[in-house]
Amino acid sequence: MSSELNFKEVQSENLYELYVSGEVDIYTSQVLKSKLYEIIDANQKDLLIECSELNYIDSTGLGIFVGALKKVKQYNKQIYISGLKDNIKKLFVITGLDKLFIIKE
Amino acid sequence: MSSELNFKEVQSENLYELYVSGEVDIYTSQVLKSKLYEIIDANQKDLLIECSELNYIDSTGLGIFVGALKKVKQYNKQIYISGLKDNIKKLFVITGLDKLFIIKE
Amino acid sequence: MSSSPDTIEMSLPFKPEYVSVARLAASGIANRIGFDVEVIEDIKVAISEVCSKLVGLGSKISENYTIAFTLRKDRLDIIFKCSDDSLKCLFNNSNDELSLSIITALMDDFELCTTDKDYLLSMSKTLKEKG
Amino acid sequence: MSSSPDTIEMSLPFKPEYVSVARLAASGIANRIGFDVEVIEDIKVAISEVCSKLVGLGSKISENYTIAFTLRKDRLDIIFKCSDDSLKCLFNNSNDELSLSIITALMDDFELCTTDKDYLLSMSKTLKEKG
Ligand SMILES: Nc1ncnc2c1ncn2[C@@H]1O[C@H](COP(=O)(O)OP(=O)(O)O)[C@@H](O)[C@H]1O
Ligand SMILES: Nc1ncnc2c1ncn2[C@@H]1O[C@H](COP(=O)(O)OP(=O)(O)O)[C@@H](O)[C@H]1O
Repeated sequence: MSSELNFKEVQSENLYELYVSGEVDIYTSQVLKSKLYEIIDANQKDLLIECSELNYIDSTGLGIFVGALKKVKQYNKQIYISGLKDNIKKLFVITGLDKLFIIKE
Repeated sequence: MSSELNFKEVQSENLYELYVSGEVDIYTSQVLKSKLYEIIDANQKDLLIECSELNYIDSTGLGIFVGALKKVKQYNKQIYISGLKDNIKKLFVITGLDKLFIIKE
Repeated sequence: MSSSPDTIEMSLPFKPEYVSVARLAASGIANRIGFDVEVIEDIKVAISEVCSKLVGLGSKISENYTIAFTLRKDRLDIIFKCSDDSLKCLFNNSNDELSLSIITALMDDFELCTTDKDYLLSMSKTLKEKG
Repeated sequence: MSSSPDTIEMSLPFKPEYVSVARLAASGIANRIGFDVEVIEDIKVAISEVCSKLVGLGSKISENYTIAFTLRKDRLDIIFKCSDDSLKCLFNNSNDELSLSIITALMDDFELCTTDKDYLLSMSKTLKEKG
């Protein structure tokens, strides 16, 4: 079966970069949640979620980003989000989550 | 509305080339039929139907190709078909139409 | 012959793996009305929000829920139906804040809490002329 | 809870513009079972052949026809249903030669002419292990 959600990971000293591609919905969201939580607990670094190949997300995925943010804050770290497509950026604005995360162009 | 079927036309002295892109099904087939019949009657030349950007066709479209072939034969001309994707070429083989048309790679 | 608008219905199991099937069908339907790509994405998200909620709750009575699309000249009406009346008034929880803000922002009309109708909820999107 | 296979139903108007919607839904469903891209294309063509035939004939009784997909572990079963029994035994015309050769070549099982069932026709595709 074709995989709907894929990851690529790049680590540097102070930043963990997660490249997310595909679709995050209720079916694929648990994989995203496990991936994010594992990364955060194992590395305790600032996290960049790179989304230029993320084609779809809805509240299920946004909720997981919020959960991840709470986790990162426990370690006094930040989540940066980059490369959001217009339709997805709109969802961050609608929900006010653009003020919780550090959104980069 | 996004257009499901598009054409590009290139004429030379002895050959009329029609580039077909998109999907041919029962909804878009009448446009294909008019286009082919007009070209054949107006030009009375050999016809090349270039299909490398044709993503979908079914019996509705194949029937129109056959109708066009009959028309071309009235003028003692030929239809060449090129660039067929594997899935579409399979349909020509299944139906035996690969023997009626001159199929080029 | 009939002048009543076209309707397309789709019934889906209460399972996460089929929400993407609803999105695919919705994109084909919205394309037929003439919505542009951006609006089609919005409609897909709004429909997914409802499907996800239904799938999350599940049903002890029904195997499937139904999405009914009514295609009007300049509007797509979408209603969700299910024989399980316990699913009426779907979004009544404080955890639904994200979904509710998304649906209300993306759709033009919606009735998210109905208890006296033969459907669970309704939403509409209107086709606007390009400025 | 139930061990019966999942089913997805879709009802569509007898109009050419919605055959592509059936194809989109079918591709999402076939993807869920795990068919590869090539087989998904074959399933889309087979379904379109039936939809096109139904649309060409039309119905004086029914606004819509229904495609029912049953998703088994290693097989997709597709049946077409309609309250208009005059549509039974759809492919009985010499003009149907192209459609018939395509459906029989692309699908693994099919029952294209049934008069005593509660559906118009059935077809199946089985998932094969990659060699
Ligand atoms: N608009 C919002 N602003 C901030 N937090 C929100 C908003 N909407 C929902 N949340 C929170 O998002 C979180 C969703 O996280 P979730 O994916 O369930 O992970 P966890 O299971 O670890 O809580 C919930 O804690 C919820 O309260
Ligand atoms: N396997 C086949 N081999 C050759 N011709 C076929 C085959 N199947 C169908 N046809 C013919 O294809 C033609 C379909 O053409 P059509 O699109 O209806 O154009 P027209 O309306 O001008 O006949 C019909 O004449 C039909 O008899």
